[in-house]
Amino acid sequence: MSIDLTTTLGPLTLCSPVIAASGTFGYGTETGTEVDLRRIGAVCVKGLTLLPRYGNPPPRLIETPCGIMNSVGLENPGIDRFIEEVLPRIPPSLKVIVNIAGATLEDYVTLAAKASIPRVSALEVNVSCPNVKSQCLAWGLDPTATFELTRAVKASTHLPVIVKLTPNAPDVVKVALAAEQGGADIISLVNTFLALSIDVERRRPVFSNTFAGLSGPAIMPIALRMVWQVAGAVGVPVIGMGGILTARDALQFLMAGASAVAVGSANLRDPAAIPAIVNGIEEFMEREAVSHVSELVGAARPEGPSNRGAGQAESRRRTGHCPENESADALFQSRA
Amino acid sequence: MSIDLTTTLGPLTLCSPVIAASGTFGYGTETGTEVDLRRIGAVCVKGLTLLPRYGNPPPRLIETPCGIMNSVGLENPGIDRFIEEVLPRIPPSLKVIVNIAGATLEDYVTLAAKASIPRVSALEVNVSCPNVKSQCLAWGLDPTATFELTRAVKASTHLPVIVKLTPNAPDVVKVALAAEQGGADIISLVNTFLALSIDVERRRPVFSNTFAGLSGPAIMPIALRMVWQVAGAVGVPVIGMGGILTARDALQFLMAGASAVAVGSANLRDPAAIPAIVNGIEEFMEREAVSHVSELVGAARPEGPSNRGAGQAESRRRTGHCPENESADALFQSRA
Amino acid sequence: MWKQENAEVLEVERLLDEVFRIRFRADRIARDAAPGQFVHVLCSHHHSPFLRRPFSINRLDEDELSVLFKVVGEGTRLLSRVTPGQTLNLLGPAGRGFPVNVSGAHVVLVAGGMGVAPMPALAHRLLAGGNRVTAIIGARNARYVFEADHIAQCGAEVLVCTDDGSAGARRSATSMYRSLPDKGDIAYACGPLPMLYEMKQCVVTPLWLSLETRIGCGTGLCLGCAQPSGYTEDGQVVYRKVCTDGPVFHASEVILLEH
Amino acid sequence: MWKQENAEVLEVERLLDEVFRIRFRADRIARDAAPGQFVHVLCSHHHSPFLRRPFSINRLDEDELSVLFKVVGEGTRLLSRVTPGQTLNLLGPAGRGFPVNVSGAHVVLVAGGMGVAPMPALAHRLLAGGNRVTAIIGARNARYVFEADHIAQCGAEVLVCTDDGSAGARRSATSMYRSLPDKGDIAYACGPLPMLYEMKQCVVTPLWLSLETRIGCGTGLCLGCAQPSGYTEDGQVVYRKVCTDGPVFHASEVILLEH
Ligand SMILES: Cc1cc2nc3c(=O)[nH]c(=O)nc-3n(C[C@H](O)[C@H](O)[C@H](O)COP(=O)(O)OP(=O)(O)OC[C@H]3O[C@@H](n4cnc5c(N)ncnc54)[C@H](O)[C@@H]3O)c2cc1C
Ligand SMILES: Cc1cc2nc3c(=O)[nH]c(=O)nc-3n(C[C@H](O)[C@H](O)[C@H](O)COP(=O)(O)OP(=O)(O)OC[C@H]3O[C@@H](n4cnc5c(N)ncnc54)[C@H](O)[C@@H]3O)c2cc1C
Ligand SMILES: Cc1cc2nc3c(=O)[nH]c(=O)nc-3n(C[C@H](O)[C@H](O)[C@H](O)COP(=O)(O)O)c2cc1C
Ligand SMILES: Cc1cc2nc3c(=O)[nH]c(=O)nc-3n(C[C@H](O)[C@H](O)[C@H](O)COP(=O)(O)O)c2cc1C
Ligand code: FES
Ligand code: FES
Repeated sequence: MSIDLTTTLGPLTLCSPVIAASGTFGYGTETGTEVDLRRIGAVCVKGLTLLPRYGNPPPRLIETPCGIMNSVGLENPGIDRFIEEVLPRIPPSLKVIVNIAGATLEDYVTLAAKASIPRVSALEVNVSCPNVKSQCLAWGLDPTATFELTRAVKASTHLPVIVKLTPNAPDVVKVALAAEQGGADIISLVNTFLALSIDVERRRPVFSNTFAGLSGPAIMPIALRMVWQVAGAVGVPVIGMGGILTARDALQFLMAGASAVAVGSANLRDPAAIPAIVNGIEEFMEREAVSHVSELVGAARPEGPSNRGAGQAESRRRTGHCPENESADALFQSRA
Repeated sequence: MSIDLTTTLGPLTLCSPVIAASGTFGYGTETGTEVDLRRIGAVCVKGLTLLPRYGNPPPRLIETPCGIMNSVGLENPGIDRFIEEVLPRIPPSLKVIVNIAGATLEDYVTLAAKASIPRVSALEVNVSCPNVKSQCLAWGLDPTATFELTRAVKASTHLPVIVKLTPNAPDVVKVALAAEQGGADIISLVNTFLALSIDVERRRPVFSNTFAGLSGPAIMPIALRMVWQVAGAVGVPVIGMGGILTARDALQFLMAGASAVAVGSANLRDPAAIPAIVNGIEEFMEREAVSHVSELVGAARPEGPSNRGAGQAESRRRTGHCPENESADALFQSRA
Repeated sequence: MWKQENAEVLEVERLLDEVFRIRFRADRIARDAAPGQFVHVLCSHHHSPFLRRPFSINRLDEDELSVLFKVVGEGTRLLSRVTPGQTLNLLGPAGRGFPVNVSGAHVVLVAGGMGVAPMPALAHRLLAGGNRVTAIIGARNARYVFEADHIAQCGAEVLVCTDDGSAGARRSATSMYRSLPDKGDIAYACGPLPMLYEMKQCVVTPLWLSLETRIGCGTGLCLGCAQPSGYTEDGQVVYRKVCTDGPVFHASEVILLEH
Repeated sequence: MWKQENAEVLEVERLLDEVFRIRFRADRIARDAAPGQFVHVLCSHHHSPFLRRPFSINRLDEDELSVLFKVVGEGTRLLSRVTPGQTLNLLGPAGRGFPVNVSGAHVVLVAGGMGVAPMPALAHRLLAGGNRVTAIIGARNARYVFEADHIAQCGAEVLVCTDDGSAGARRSATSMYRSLPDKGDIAYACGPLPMLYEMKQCVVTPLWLSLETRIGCGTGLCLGCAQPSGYTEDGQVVYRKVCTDGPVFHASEVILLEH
């Protein structure tokens, strides 16, 4: 039986539904011939800023139970050097998504314009960055800020725009809807969870910035819940991520309503994690006689699968879940 | 050197800073003589409702990477049978905190009144329950609802009132401040994180209520961050919990500003977890020549330790952290 | 009352690629243990898997007990790699076992697959109690038939059946039971849910079933192991705890759904 | 370029309660490996510990390599329990090793504690390259002196020193270095940060240091292993990656802080 992994995310088409998440796969130039890049839908490069950034002092990364915390501080060569020196070295077979991070609206607009070149397939707007205008609150915490940011970026590029949500937002669904209204072609989530680790010997936080971002299998159940909620609310395709380590994990995100997934921390454990996950998805599809991956998208939702990638996702908006299920702690919920 | 573990939480005094978290230690009657109850500060009993509840259908509990998800559905005998049949069987040496859960304000008021008897040392108000009035949104998601609920409960009991926050709130700190204004004597956090697991073979959520609550070591870094934020904002003592498995974990919460901690999921792995944790704290204090546990409270905070239990916690309110550190993803934070 | 014990691993037998028997010295637990009860085993030194894993008590001695298990995931994989001399933290005896205070009766044991695990200790105890025991052991094929000889040596009449006829009769354990001329005075069953369901349908004598659900604490603390057991007047489902009310229930105590 | 390989465990030696050497068959990695590079070892079958663990290449053969390590946490604990015949997923050779294309030089190796791990492969390669090698091995006490005989047998001059004088001189590796009449042409050091810091202060010849930081991916993907290496005009700290730019750096490439 022929398995089709081609994944359509609105204007963006990928050869596989599994993307390398920003900041966890470098620039796609580090793995040489050891990793089969043809299995990777796209590489989302490490977040880029206008000027080069040297990043945070060590420690930048620690291990937590089934997860990792990082505070890299967006070390990157800056958009210009990236385009001149790095981009040409990325294997041609690999689709490139440019992840941009700014402190002001103008930063993002300039970044978007500069990155809008043929070799780049899409932009991912990292809204988890502090917005200087609003006393450094992250853009992605506030629907209005996200709406304006998305609209501005969208206006300054012809490329598909992915808005990447932070799970630390008071209301992720509201922010997702704001991004959609702002013109986002695709929504991706989740970024890392704001977390803390304390060095009890030194009696102080482990990270110089006090907090750091938590990712990895530990947080997958929460990320999956958020993806389910967002996919149920927006009409545009969703890229789900957060803790994916195995094909089974990826399938959960697809069945929750994500049209594609991204894998981050798992690349640190195994640089060949993504090809392995893609193979596992293929095996599952063969076993379950699923010919096209889009048939799995939303398969676990009450309203059943729907090929959101191809944009017939209206059904999703009409989805009405019992607010009890969605908003209250599961503790109090007894089955009707 | 003499180690003093006595813990003062405003009006509530405990023999040890480690409490058994609600729903994870039954009613303190299940462990017989195998667990040294004298090391346990108090047992917070499984959430009680006005009428008996039979709970959710299986599965109610699954394992996740370094965590567990549960959807027990508040199975409990109801407050009356608890007081008549269960309470008398709880070993006298064990302090009892009654955790109450209601659907309406009146439920909570009645529950608080009924539970206000000598054998009970304090009430813990579980605000993670759906509030019927507001289309089943949990009380604890909304500061105003939490304020009113706290005030009403406080007015109907002479017992110390602990308000237990949900980490799913849009702004946990705002809810904590609302509870404090409502008269809460103590704030405890976190309850479980709303999460999802999907059965890929059956292509549907594992739990009958779709979502369930995530707890255990997996979420500790997020819980610790929230405790740090809340302890920095409120003046009343804080009980920190979420993923504590070892003495080291408990010490992190104390140093983050919690005056006491609660242990939940770890009891499922080891019913003797709490005595082991208390011993570990004692050993640490001996090694570090700390005579009173309160000296560790807030020790990792920039403003240093302060004995909030005894209520001199004004300093805490004045704490000004850089909003960048506190509200944005750690990703973008480069050291000044 | 259960106890917690750091039990020394005395012997690890590999019966098949994925089936093992581990013998422990666990005097505090073995002393009070009864057939059908389980031990809740801490399989991970670290925190993953986070929860313990429950295993029926397979064989029982004054100060020793063994578990017989199949590797199906990470917990059992870790367990299969322990070596003699190591100690593992066991919690037990946990739960309620089979009624063994019968005597002079003819008891029929019906085991399917790994459901045979508790049968040796059970047969031994019943025979010592002066009962007559017939043990039906059903398995996929000959390779998956465990404990048949051991139980026979204890003095029970053993009837083996397999799905492919590679050992004993080519039929299921329940159809084997149905074909018994003498169904005895009481029946004890342990095995996959569909088999227990069938048994509940066809058995005429008193019947006790050993159930499996996901177990959390194993000690009644978490209410995670709910088994539907009946209905209230107003039609709500009432649950029992597999870890303390069970794992062994009288057939009438539990609602089993056809699978 | 690093490779990923499921390497067979050939031998597990227990040198002390908590110190082990594991020899692997890993032809793809061994073929390209150089002294001072490391292998990034997947210690957990499941997902905890989540990350790999880096270990210097200790001894090196055409198709074999070994690691010498101390058990300090869960990853090394799991590693210490592997048995011959098992396979472990190794990633390597990772990072940049010591410069070994020198010849006719007198090279001084300075090792502190477990910092001796890379020295056997290094000494061997340097001697094969026609250099003269003096190896200073410092340890807590006699029990913690590893590889001295092996390195001597390779043809290096070995000087042992311990904190308590239970073996060799009673002094630190660095003071031993300072006391050398002939400091040679170049020095390579591996050990605890304070020792590397001291070496950087006192060494006159070219000096290369092998550093340790927490390693994430080990392949340059995550930027998690930052080592301060200099300043920009406007005084910002610039970092190098220990996993790919290092772990071996020229002393002038790194900023070490006094501890
Ligand atoms: C009271 C009791 C006694 C038992 N006695 C024995 C015994 O004597 N011998 C034996 O081999 N096994 C026995 N079991 C089953 C055994 O406990 C499980 O096989 C074991 O816990 C699996 O752990 P794992 O980490 O290897 O697999 P996991 O990774 O935990 O599970 C592997 C797969 O099986 C599924 N699974 C695991 N446990 C259950 C469950 N209880 N219900 C539904 N799905 C499940 C998981 O979802 C997963 O898909 C018993 C179970 C109970 C409740
Ligand atoms: C390039 C490189 C080569 C190495 N070569 C060797 C070797 O040849 N032999 C050897 O024994 N060890 C070596 N190490 C150190 C070894 O990698 C660690 O001891 C190991 O990863 C610890 O893993 P664990 O899970 O056992 O302990 P963990 O539980 O990960 O850590 C145990 C304790 O040590 C601390 N810790 C662990 N790693 C570091 C670190 N890098 N920096 C600061 N604190 C840390 C942890 O915070 C914890 O407190 C090397 C390290 C690097 C970076
Ligand atoms: C080391 C590291 C660096 C990261 N850098 C970025 C980044 O630069 N931009 C961004 O949008 N997300 C970044 N992320 C977040 C990941 O892209 C991903 O959203 C998150 O880690 C959750 O997925 P995971 O659990 O699979 O890792 C980073 C994550 C890690 C672990
Ligand atoms: C099985 C289970 C049942 C729980 N029941 C309750 C409850 O009835 N009321 C409540 O306020 N919290 C309940 N909780 C939440 C815990 O008290 C605790 O807040 C949470 O699990 C986080 O702590 P932990 O990670 O140490 O478990 C329950 C948790 C678990 C795992
Ligand atoms: S498993 Fe916890 S109550 Fe049964
Ligand atoms: S550890 Fe990932 S870049 Fe060095």
